[in-house]
Amino acid sequence: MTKTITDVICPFCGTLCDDIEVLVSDDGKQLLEVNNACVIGSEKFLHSQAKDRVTKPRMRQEDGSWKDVSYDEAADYTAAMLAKAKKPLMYGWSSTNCEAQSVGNEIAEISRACVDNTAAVCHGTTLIAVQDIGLPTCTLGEVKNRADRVIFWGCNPAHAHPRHMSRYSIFPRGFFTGKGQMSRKMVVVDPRVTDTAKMADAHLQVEQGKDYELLNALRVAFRGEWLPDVVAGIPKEKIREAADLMKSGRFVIIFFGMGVTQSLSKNHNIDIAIAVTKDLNEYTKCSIMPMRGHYNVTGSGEVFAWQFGFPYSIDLSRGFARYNPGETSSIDLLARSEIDAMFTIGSDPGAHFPISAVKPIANMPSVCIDPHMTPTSGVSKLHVPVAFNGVETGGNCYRMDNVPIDCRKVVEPPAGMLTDEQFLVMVRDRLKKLKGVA
Amino acid sequence: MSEYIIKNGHVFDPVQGINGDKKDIAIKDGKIVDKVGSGAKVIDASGKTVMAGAVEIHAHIAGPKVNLGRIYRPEDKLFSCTPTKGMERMGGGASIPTTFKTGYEYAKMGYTTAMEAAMPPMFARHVHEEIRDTPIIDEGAFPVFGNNWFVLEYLKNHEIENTAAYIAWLLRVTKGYAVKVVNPGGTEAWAWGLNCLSVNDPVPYFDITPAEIVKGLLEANEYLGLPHSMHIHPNNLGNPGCYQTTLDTLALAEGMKAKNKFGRESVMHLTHVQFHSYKGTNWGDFESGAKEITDYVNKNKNITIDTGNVTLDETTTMTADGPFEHHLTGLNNLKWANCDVELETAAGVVPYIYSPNISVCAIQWAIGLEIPLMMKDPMRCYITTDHPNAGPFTRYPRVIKWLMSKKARDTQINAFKHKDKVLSQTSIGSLDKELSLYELAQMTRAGPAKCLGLGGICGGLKPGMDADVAVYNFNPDKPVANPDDIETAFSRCAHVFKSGVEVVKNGEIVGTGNKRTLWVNVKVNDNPQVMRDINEKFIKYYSMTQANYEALGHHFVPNPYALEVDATHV
Amino acid sequence: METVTITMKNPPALYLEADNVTPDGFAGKTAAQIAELSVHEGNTTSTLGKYFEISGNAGATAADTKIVVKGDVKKVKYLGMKMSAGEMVIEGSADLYVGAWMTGGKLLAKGNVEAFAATAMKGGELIVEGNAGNYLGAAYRGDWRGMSGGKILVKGNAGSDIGMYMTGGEIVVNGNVDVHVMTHAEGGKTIIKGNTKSKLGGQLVDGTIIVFGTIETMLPGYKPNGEVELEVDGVKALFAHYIGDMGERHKKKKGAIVYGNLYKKI
Amino acid sequence: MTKNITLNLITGRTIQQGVAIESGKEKPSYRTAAGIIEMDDADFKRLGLWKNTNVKVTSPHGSVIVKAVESAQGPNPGIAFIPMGPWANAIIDPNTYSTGMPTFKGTPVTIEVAINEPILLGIELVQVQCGVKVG
Repeated sequence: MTKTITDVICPFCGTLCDDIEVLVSDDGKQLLEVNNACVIGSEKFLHSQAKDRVTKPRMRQEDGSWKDVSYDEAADYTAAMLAKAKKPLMYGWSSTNCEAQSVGNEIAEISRACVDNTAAVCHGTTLIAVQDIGLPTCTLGEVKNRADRVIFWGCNPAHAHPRHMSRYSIFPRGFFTGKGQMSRKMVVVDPRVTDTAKMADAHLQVEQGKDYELLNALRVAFRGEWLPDVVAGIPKEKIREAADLMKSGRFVIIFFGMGVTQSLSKNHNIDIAIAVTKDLNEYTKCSIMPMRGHYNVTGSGEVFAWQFGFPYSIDLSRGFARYNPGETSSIDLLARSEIDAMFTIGSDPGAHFPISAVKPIANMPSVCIDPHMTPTSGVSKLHVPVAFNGVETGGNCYRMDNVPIDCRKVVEPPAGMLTDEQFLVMVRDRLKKLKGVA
Repeated sequence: MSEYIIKNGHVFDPVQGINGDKKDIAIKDGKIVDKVGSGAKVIDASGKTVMAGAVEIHAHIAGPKVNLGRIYRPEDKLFSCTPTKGMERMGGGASIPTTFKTGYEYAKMGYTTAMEAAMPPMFARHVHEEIRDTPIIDEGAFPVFGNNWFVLEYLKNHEIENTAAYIAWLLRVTKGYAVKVVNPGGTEAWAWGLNCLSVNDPVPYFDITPAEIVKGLLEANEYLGLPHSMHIHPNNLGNPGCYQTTLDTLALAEGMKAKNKFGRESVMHLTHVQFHSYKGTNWGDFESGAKEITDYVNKNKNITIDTGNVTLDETTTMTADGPFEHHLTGLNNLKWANCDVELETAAGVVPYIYSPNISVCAIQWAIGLEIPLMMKDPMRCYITTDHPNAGPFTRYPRVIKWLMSKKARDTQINAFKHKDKVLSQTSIGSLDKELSLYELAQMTRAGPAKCLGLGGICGGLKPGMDADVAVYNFNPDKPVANPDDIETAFSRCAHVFKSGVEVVKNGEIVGTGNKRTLWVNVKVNDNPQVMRDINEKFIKYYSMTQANYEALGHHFVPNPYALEVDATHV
Repeated sequence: METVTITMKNPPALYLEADNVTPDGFAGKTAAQIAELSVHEGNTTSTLGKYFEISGNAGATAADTKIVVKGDVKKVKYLGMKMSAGEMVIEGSADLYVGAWMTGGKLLAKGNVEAFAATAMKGGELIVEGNAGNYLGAAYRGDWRGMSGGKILVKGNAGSDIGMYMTGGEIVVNGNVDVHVMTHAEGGKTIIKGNTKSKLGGQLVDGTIIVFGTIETMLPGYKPNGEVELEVDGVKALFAHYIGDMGERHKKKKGAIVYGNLYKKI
Repeated sequence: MTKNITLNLITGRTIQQGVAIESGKEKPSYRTAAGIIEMDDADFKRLGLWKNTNVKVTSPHGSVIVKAVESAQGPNPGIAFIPMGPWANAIIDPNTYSTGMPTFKGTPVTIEVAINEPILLGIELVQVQCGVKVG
């Protein structure tokens, strides 16, 4: 006998699809089939079943080999490392639930660490922009029900958020968008002819690194002012056409991604895109939304914010919270040699930081908490494998539009494996003893 | 559980009609009792003021827009974050404090219960996570209904029973406390960039007016017999001339009577009245409409209000009145955040500086004080700052100072750059009334508790009630030498007990109490049509599944306290 | 004026936060008292005297106090933070936040300074003889109140995002600057004697940018507005005049719209 | 002199990279998905390079061996694409401009043929660069 679990939440990307169906064995120990998920999401669920999974914490030995240790020993090492460090960095948090993030914050507070999430290499610059200019946004259902102009700027949902267009943005028939795709005009701004760009009604092939100029030109076009003949590789006529197309919409939505957050101008690209959004609200209705990457990077920002007041890149070393990306952000902390211990959870800086920011990790006390073997675990002193969040344990997560959705546990983790939260509680309790905190 | 006896304090408890008498307050097993054993711990309150724990009826302290405010205002925390200290976690934020700081600050001022004034239902999990992480104080949250598609569709045909069944369902799945209405119809219009500025402006597409929404929700609220009345932020907030819309809204409650088992007598609570009491036609001839509004409220006993006092600070405005925030960013050009929520509501956030050098701000300050000073029944008018909209809640002691001391008000008036304008456009200069401690207890304890349907539980010191007690370093027998002493006394309590646990001593946090989440569990008759409608909306229009929308596990509300309502009899 | 000299003798393993090293922090103190001022390295707190050798007593007030910082302070942050008066000389290069939030006095860095120097500066004078980092004279994150007064002179080059949210005061860079100059500014003036890259004056409401060298890419929001002769820093020359950012909101003064001005030497 | 061309390097997600990271970064499938450089047909011709050959990609910040493949998405002459991951991160511009964000997109790189050079596995590549014993 098998059983089907419905309304399962996919713990891969910020789309946080919650309509997945999973077939499990009667004893709840085996996950047999995944339906409705995209190919990445399916793989995420199915990989939990891999027979070659690391199930025990491991310490790196001098010769490069690994030695299995118990969770107790792993927690001892982690607590001792954090207790001793003058300025530890606790990075990641985006692939775990809010409950674990909360325990992590307690640990960070006691050890006066720097804490950061993967926004550091993802939408951190979006957050900076939002702090400078605000953010008129909406939930994804608003897009589904109302949007007749959909702009993808520097993002490629066909690859990065595979079900985004079918669930929310392009194809669904909503309350005021009964004709689905036919109700909408799709515009893509990308220096490459991406798979998403190929679907668009209009593709503005912006010169890479000149999004700021193009967005500036759109604002000028809205106001009917003078424009140079070509901006960022796009003729002014085409820019004015695009401006008119946006203004003529009844509900415009701009989605944006790494193409703008990681290109030259970074936060300014987002800042001026938000200015464009604000401008459009003088003519019609317009919202803008970051295409958040990790399935719970948004949640990490939320928990940081209500507990410490800032959404990422927080420095608690002085005993109170401070924030200034450029100083307190992970890449800068690592590259500037500001920290002396590295704690990673729910992310893989080894694979996703520039190598110059990875090298320091290999030269300091380091712990990597991750179900997978990763480049980060590969250069850390201790690797603590844990249960897959959203598959083997539940917990709250926040979708890219900040909507909270409680993830479900669908299958048991391998015998003896702990969840992030359980391991963090062990570390916290040990740390409290070491620091003499009640 | 420890027993306590608070001895020889000057007790102010409108619930029992105690007006400053020297009385002992006994605490046992979390409740106020008649007497305790000789082993009870003695708290010497001689020369001090003793009141029930205060009740916050309207503040934005938990949830998505509050956190958006925190996220997008790092400058609100610059140089002001506080370290871990004893039992206290780190804190930060002047106008939008972190959850920990929120709990500590309320408790230190003697508040033990607070209501989050606007919960977008779809974000209930977020609101509850923050409530869970706000220590000490009991909290409830009001889901917003005034722009909800179900409500608009049912009330278009005046389907009260269906509206009520939907309200019951939503309160249950969101663990909500009351029916909140914000800019009825206007926020749905905002989804298209529009607004409803009067009670008769039609809502685009839905073919209903704000008046019909308000009337229908008033009826549904009494049909169910909920603990709290319908709680409304009416249309046309903050505009010169808006007092007329406010009067039109209040008139919708005419002739209605409260029906409930919780001792509530009002049917409509109109919130942050200060923002809705403006006369004039533009910012130039802007003037106070406090008299017109309070005249009406004084006459109509089924109305309660709270003030929304401007505190003259740099703060962060945030409201489910999306179009208002868009309007505001156009006025001050500061950063604008907005979030429209599918089928339900919206929210906007804009920083704002209430400068004493700007005449409009000074007039707003005066209107906020005129209202409670003009109210004849302090049991129907409650002190708020609509935190953080008119100012942070941490300024309550200052507002209390202004209300209790004409001298303090005059000092402030004289400090305004446009003093003459304040005096000509308001009547603040001619109001001599100074609030008594008894009236203060009515406006901050007994009144709001009764209005929330919590009158039997908190807001008073009657035996049997929760032992929420605040002891202030304020001697009512002594004349106030300096009005600032009032502010100092009400800023940091000598003692605070929350459900019988000492949580504050000498202004410091000494306990975290047994923080509860208050919600209202309504039983209604089975209503298959409403269940079908809900099911259909999720399949067609929501972006999440009904099962996931309804999921709100124990980890979100670890210590719930449900007020049970049986509406099956109707 | 009394002079206090502090000389680095035990450089920190990580970075040192020395926000007390200002004329205001030293005023009225003896060398021994100054040595007891707190400094922070990571999560540890210790005293200034553990890292620096201190000689000389401070004056009675900040205005009467001059501080000379010697030795390797490349890993010292917050030197001169919030200073309101007096003088400070950093003989070498310093790290982040030099002169941040300063309101008065004179601060001279003979080497380079890293990012966030003169954040939200209100008054006084900052002179950097070497190069300045990013966000020179910019606002703190989220704040719309950037540099509002005072004067900054950088003799070398400056980084990106200088003068962000500037509302007043003046920045002069003798060398080149990186991308983004005076973004979101609502006043103030920046003079760049060297070359610039791109994104000058983006979303600028009001203010003046003067460039002597080249502009790699001009923002489309800047509209050509003829040529003018200007005298800048004693140099008289012909400049191409642009107004902008035409895409941004603008204030009105006496019925006329006020634009930002960008001048490029011809 | 070895022939080389200069392209503007962009990194980012591909669906294949997404699947590969979930199936295991220690596996060759990760290398197949992300240890590649996608180039336009025209650029292959300019370099005189056969598709599916190993190349050395060099920037001011480092160099890495990856397999040159024809862009799955395009045409985009002048632009090279390495899926996000350790191969791209060996060479991208780490300058954050004091925002915390490296410049992952828009790094000028030169590409030269390196048929005989091996492409390392993901974890191995990072370990080698960090001077950690491979294991």
